[in-house]
Amino acid sequence: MSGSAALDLKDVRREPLEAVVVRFAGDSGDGMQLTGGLFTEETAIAGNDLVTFPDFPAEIRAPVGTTYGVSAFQIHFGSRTVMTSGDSPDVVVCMNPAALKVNLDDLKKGGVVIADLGTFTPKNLEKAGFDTNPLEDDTLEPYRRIDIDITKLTLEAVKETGVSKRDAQRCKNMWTLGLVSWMYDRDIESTVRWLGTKFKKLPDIAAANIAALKAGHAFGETAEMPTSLPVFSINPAEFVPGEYRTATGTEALAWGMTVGTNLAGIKLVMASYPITPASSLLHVLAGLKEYNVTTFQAEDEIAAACAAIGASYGGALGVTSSSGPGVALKSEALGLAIATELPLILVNSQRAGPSTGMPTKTEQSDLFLALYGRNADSPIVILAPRSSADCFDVGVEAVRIATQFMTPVMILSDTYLVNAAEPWKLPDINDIEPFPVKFRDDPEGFHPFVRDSETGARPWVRPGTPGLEHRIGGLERAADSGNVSNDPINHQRMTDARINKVLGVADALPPQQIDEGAATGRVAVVGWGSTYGPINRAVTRVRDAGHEVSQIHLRNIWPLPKNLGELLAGFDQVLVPELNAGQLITLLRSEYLCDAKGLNKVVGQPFRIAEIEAAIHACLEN
Amino acid sequence: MSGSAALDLKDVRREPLEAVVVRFAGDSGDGMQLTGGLFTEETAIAGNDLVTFPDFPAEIRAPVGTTYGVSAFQIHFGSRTVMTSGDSPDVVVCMNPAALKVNLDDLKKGGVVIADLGTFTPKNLEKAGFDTNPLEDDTLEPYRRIDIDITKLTLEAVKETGVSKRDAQRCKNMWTLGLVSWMYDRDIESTVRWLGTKFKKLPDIAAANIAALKAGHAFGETAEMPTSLPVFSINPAEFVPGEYRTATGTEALAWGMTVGTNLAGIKLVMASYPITPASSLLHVLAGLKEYNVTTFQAEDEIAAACAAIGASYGGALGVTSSSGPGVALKSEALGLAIATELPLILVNSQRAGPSTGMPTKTEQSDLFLALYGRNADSPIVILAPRSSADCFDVGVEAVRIATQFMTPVMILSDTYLVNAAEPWKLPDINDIEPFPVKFRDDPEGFHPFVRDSETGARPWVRPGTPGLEHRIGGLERAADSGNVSNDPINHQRMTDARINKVLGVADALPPQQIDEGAATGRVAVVGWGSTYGPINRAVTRVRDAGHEVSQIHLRNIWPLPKNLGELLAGFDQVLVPELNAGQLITLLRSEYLCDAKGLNKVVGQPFRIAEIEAAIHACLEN
Amino acid sequence: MNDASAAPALTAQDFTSDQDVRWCPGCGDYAIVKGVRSALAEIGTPPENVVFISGIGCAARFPYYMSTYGFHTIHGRAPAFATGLKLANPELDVWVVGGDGDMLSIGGNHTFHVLRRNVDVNVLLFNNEIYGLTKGQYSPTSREGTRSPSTPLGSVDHPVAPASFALGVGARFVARTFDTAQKHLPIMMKRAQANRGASFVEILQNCIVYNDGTFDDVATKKAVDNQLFCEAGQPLIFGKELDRGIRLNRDTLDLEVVMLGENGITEDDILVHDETNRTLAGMLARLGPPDTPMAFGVLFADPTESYDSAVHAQEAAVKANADTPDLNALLRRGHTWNV
Amino acid sequence: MNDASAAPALTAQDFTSDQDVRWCPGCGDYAIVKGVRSALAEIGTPPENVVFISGIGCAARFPYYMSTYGFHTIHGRAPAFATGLKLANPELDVWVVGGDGDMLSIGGNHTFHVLRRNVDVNVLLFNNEIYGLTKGQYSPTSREGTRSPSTPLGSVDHPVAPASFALGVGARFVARTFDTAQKHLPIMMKRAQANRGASFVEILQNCIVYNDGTFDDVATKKAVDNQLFCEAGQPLIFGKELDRGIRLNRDTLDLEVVMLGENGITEDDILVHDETNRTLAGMLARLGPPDTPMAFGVLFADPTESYDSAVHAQEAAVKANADTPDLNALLRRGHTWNV
Ligand SMILES: Cc1ncc(C[n+]2csc(CCOP(=O)(O)OP(=O)(O)O)c2C)c(N)n1
Ligand SMILES: Cc1ncc(C[n+]2csc(CCOP(=O)(O)OP(=O)(O)O)c2C)c(N)n1
Ligand code: SF4
Ligand code: SF4
Ligand SMILES: [Mg+2]
Ligand SMILES: [Mg+2]
Repeated sequence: MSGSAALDLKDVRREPLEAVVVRFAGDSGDGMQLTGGLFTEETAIAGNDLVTFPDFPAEIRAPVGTTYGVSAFQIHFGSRTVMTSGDSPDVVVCMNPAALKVNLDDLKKGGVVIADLGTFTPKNLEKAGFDTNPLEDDTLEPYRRIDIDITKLTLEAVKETGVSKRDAQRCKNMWTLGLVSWMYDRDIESTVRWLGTKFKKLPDIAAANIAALKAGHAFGETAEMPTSLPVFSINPAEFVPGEYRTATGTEALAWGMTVGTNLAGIKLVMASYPITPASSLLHVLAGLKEYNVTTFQAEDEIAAACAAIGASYGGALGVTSSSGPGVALKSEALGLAIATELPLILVNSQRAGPSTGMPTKTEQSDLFLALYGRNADSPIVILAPRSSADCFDVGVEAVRIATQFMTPVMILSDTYLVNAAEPWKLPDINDIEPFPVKFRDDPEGFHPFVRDSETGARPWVRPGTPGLEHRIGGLERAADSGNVSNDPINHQRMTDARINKVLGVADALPPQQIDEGAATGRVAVVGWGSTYGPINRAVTRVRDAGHEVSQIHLRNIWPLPKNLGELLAGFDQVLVPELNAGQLITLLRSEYLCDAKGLNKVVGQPFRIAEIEAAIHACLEN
Repeated sequence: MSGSAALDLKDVRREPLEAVVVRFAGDSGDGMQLTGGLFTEETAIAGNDLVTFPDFPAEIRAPVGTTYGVSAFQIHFGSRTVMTSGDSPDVVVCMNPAALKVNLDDLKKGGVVIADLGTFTPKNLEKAGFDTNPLEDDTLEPYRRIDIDITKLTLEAVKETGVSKRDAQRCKNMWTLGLVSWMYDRDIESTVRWLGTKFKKLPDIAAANIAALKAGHAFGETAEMPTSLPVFSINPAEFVPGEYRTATGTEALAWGMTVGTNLAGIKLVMASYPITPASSLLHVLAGLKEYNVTTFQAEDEIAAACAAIGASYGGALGVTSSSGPGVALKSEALGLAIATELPLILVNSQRAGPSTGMPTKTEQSDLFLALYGRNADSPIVILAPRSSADCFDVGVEAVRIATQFMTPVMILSDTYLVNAAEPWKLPDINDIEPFPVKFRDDPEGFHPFVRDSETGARPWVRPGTPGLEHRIGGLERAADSGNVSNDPINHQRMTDARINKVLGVADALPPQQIDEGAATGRVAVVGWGSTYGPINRAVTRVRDAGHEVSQIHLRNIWPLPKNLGELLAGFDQVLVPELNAGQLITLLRSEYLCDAKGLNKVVGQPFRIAEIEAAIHACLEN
Repeated sequence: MNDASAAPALTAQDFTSDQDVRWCPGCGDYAIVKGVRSALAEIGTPPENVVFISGIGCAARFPYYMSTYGFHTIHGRAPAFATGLKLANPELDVWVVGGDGDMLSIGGNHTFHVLRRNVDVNVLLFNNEIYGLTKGQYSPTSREGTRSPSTPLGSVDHPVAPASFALGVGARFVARTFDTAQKHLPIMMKRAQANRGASFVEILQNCIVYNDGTFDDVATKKAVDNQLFCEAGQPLIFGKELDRGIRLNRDTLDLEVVMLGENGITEDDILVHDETNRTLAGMLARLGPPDTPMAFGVLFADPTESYDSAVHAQEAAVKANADTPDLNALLRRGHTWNV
Repeated sequence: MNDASAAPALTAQDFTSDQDVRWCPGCGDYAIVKGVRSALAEIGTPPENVVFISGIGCAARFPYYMSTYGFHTIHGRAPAFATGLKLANPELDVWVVGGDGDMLSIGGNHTFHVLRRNVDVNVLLFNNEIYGLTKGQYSPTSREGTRSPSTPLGSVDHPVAPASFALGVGARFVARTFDTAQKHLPIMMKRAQANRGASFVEILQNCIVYNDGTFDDVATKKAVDNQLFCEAGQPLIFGKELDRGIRLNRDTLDLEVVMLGENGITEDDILVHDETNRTLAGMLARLGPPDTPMAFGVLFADPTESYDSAVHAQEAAVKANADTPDLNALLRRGHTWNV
């Protein structure tokens, strides 16, 4: 009954698939995130491409069995390139009635529902808001259903280990993982190992979990299997050879910025205040002390932004991070960083708003805030990563731009990127050109606001440097000495200099690429940030159907790439899908007077490929 | 030597003028603001139209004699309609060398400089940064100069009153006022009366000031007058008959909002935190307790915004006010008012930025902040008064919109409007239709987020109303009950409802008017806010020169008037002058895909008419 | 506003909303909401005249579970909203609820000023010494060395004591109780509500998920030997056997624990609680294990006119002296002229 | 960093920048800048290692007048900038300067937390009980009844005492002095600078334009009978003739003024100042006219490790135990696989 025993049977009657979407759903206490994570690991080892997306409940630990306490983890994996976490699941695992209630609508018609019979008690059904038992009426008619009393089978499987009933029940998720692993022909060895390490100090718990896992796996393998249990095989995807890992956007971004500051030869000081979904960046960086990373949990977002600026003033790179309301609070401080021309990175993990909104849901609605959310003319650089792996590159790039141009940089991430994970081909850091910071230390001819002729950056001076003592501040500064100046002409000159310095960053950028398709055509689909995956799939599909459609995906929101206007002019129509009411489109229309059309969705969830496909077809019919 | 004696001589050799610009400039301690204010009063009584503009130093009371301690007051008055405080002064009164240093460049070539000889001591010259005495070299060659030892003459004039030398010297400004009043044939009686009342308790001080005033006046009248002293007569302007007063934008706005809340039948609760130039609104409202106005100086801008929202939640109209950095700080709270759909007025007295910038200087650079400065899609109504008198109407209108649509309204004022004063024909409040608030009090079928079918507004309920107890908050609310909802479709529906409610305000607005000129033509000059005056004068001048130019001046920044796109399409070119780097223009370009050109100036000062004229001519030459 | 005698008696049920309670099973907040509801029923203000205003956090979900008016605002700012509400309508019975992060981290300044100004609101701080809603980061009240996602090696900053903070900023009513003190907590609520002016109540609350058991030594049944319940005019005696007392050490100016009957110590040696003594309150606020018990009860109460009542009095005086307000006259204040 | 012995002696001039001072003639800030410069010269830290960080206000213009590094930031947030700076570079000698509005109104929360955390900075609060720069509105330290542009009929809120605030939030070093105290002020500066951790110094400052003379009863030469200069280990004696003292009233737990030699009172009855006693500090902080003198000096000093030093120690320990950081290894933490 070992993992390899399962392998022997694998060729028998497995239905080959190109890609599949599986969602694990259960109560917050059911360990669905862990289950999903371990399945992801097995899937990565099996060589499939994948994207995962956890969907946490808004509540910390809502009362057991309620719909709002349901926690889900979705994984999309396949033998081809996988770009999204999947439009709608092919398989939903429901650990209780509430999970079924919440997730059934999303399931594809004809998809598979695996439900734990043992939890469909009258009490649980009532909590989930079912009047009648959906397993006993026609609710599940349109689907392939697999009712198994997972609770009972788990208790039986772990009996021998002698753990308490409560601990035994906690192994249900491993039983389920075993079953699903069997269905998709995953090797459970990595999970067995993980459980052994995790519960090293609690050997009976380890044994119970492993027993449950293997029992679930064996359930499929053996005759106990219901005849309707579908089993599949999915070939490994083609990957560029190399070393891979999975990473969430937050992890990749944290590492990217850390690599960036190390390549710049300076310390990273991250000051933040917890907020969903931004907090995890603070958590990841808090564990990187040996890489010259200091973290500071401030009393609020304002203090966090100010402390980060104070750190930059001191010669480190200040990084601050928040979401929605917390980013709004940093506006005033950001203005000071702009005025004093200090480097700074502000990571904005966007979430659904306005105000507190839906803190655990994704949205792309802070582009306006990033561009315009400060008093007066206050330009900054804005970057938007497209995928969790891209977060790494954007992290490095943000450090480079901030330190070389002496400017704040805002990175627009979002709930999706924070949580989604995908395989990432690890770069070799030695391939990245270091960009060491040159602090000014020569008093000869020093003026704090005399600019570098190429970048427009003012010199960066570390307090403690003899002979360069000077004062800076938020009052308008004379163009050379930085002394307070109310001179009208100086104000115009400095306003222009700030604007032009940021615009000048575009000179140092590669031109905008066409991400998919030709450089001219009927429709350009222009997106930014985390919608890359679904847009790419949609464009590919429409192209495969023979239409002249291209994808242009922006990483540089401000300044925009210099060739963008020209590119857009090459298309009859421009379609701008965004998870907001129309923000990038406003910028493109005003910059290029291009009559772009928006595809806007504000429901707290990523785009489905099909929605974008439909919008492209609508354009083509014009 | 009375005021009437002066009148006898008046016809003799007065040069008739249509309009003139006079600037009083002196040390902060020289009382220039008072002098200007009293001269304004005399000028209003003489029946001229006028606009005034005080220019305060950034410092509270800088060391005597320094250039940054110079305080100035400019008045533009004439027998025709006066719309601006004047491009450049015809006359500059300089109470010391620093005043000359700072103001000379602005003076028209051939203009008059009146300088107090007595202050041009070596020490004062040095403080002002003069290497040589400008009265003794060719500095003043291009001007008509009148050097008078005002200090000495004042001391002589007040000798008899027996006041101390220090008090005697403080009368210099009255002596000067007397002289300038004579030059322009103003009756000094109103000033004499004012001084009597002001110093009722200090009769010798009153006597000294009056003596100085009369002496200055007599100086002109009598043979003591230097032959070069020019004297003028300016006929009364044509005014629509009625009762008039002068008012600054802040006063008019405070009164407008107070009239508004009284017409709405509710209390006004104003919560603010001091900041230049916004503070005066708090000060004015603090004196209106008998009009059901409560003011609250909060611990910071955030608390001020929140307290105002709390007041609105309680059934009063919450008003909050700030400038630049302080407005940025209110972003998060504003988001909550948007989310909970409570009425609120936020008055933004814009000043030069970014960051602390130049706190006493004017700028129009918070339009982006007003439109976009919040996380997520967060629409509000934005109004911009065009003149100090218009501030009153906008104040009333803002109350009406906020309470009838249950929405925050931002009013974009600026340093210029805050301080500038002009004659205002007082309305009869009985002519304004009251718009009483109807609080919901019927529990029958009550749901806090069910909307009025016409306005889209949700009901306003005062806590304390039996049977309507409910909970609201910043988490997304179900479209009817207002209960917390994470439902995807509901979020889209509420997002759309918020956007459409604000857009719907445009249905209740009159269509945009052409302010000057025809409805079609070669150039439309589109402005907003305090630039109305200079744009109007420039357009009028170019029209007078025979060109097809029109002025379209926006009071409604968001939503935009429904007919605006159509209007703009009627012109070959659209020119958008703004005191920022290009903000309204961005909105117009994206909304109407109209290839507008910007005229942008960021120097902390209003437009000069000539600058706009030149830009219009440049367009016409295209 | 509050004529309880005429109205039918209220029950805790009358203060219970129809919303599902969404705290974690076993969270101390359940006990608090229960205690507050029953106190409100006893106080008898009709639900429509009661308003709960909260910031953001687990604690701040509180208003949803009350059938009164409620406003779940933004993080840390609830005291400011409450101040505005009291200026609009001084008749309402306003309660402000928040956690230690909400009220002492991001909201520290507003808590400070609502107490300093003495606005007539009741401030309930649910102190669980952790950020619950954002999943367990340490807070300004977390003990030194707290390991949390943002301090994986343990926190190094010194926690603030909420009651000391309140006293330092000038609060005129400071009390302390704990979640499961189902007799004591409602009494504190009633005292707080009865105080005209800002009332500050720290409620120790167990976060079973992220900080379980932090208060086990002071806020459980077993902890009675560490609980000093202070009552005005009563000697500061405590312990299961009521055999311990608090004495002032006149040399160190510190409070110390003594055993009654030992070394000749009698009740006369024991300090008597004086609610109006700020110095004593300061010393009581600082007591706590291991060497001393933790003080519960009204540590300080020295009432004076509230801010909102003074504001309204000032306005009433102006109105009493002014003519009927005439809007045309408002515009015509000062100099006008006719053309 | 601070090897004064090797460097040539510094003078106040070495700390004077070339900028024109733009305070009103007669403003108390002139005396303060003078006192601080001379203290710095004595302390001897080279100017390049000194940083002044300020918020916004008249007081906050301070950095411009010092020839050290300086950062004039935004209103109320200077302590947060200073904290970030200390995390970036713990070697610097960082001073935070602001007014009563800057540090106790908008900035109250940051002042609170920089003190609670015990970040090694010196916080100088120039208390003129008014908003100077914005032209005279009342502040959180203004006395009740203050008439100002925003309170034309007089303010109705209770002022906060900065020193009580600092003690309440957990400051470990609290001192008070006044602008014209040209001997005392530099001593306080030196004590503050020598303290490792957050040092809080309230400096009474006369705003000659908007609040002239508020401190005449305590902060002028003539006011000597109202000035209690506290020194560690010394009896709390004051008065021109040094004939008055402070005694603890053991019944009211309050400090009271007694006349030496009257009613048999001798120096033995007088309280001896103990800088490390928080209760005493609290009582001293509250003293003031008309009944008692105002206390000046170091009211409280009870040093402990500073936040920044603890943070850096934690990091140093991690680095000492870790391998040389390898960026490729960072990315490869956890599970990876090869294709
Ligand atoms: C402006 C802003 N910053 C941060 C957050 C995220 N946030 C929500 S609650 C909370 C702290 C919760 O801790 P506490 O106030 O102690 O309440 P508890 O959950 O422990 O009851 C934080 C940081 C937010 N919602 N808004
Ligand atoms: C965010 C913000 N709010 C308000 C202001 C306006 N402002 C500048 S200084 C100040 C208060 C000044 O008082 P205080 O801090 O006591 O300093 P003082 O001028 O008395 O020395 C205020 C309200 C500002 N600059 N920024
Ligand atoms: S996280 Fe803690 S405080 Fe929040 S509901 Fe759960 S147990 Fe209560
Ligand atoms: S306003 Fe007051 S505090 Fe400010 S510089 Fe003038 S005197 Fe000093
Ligand atoms: Mg908490
Ligand atoms: Mg002050």
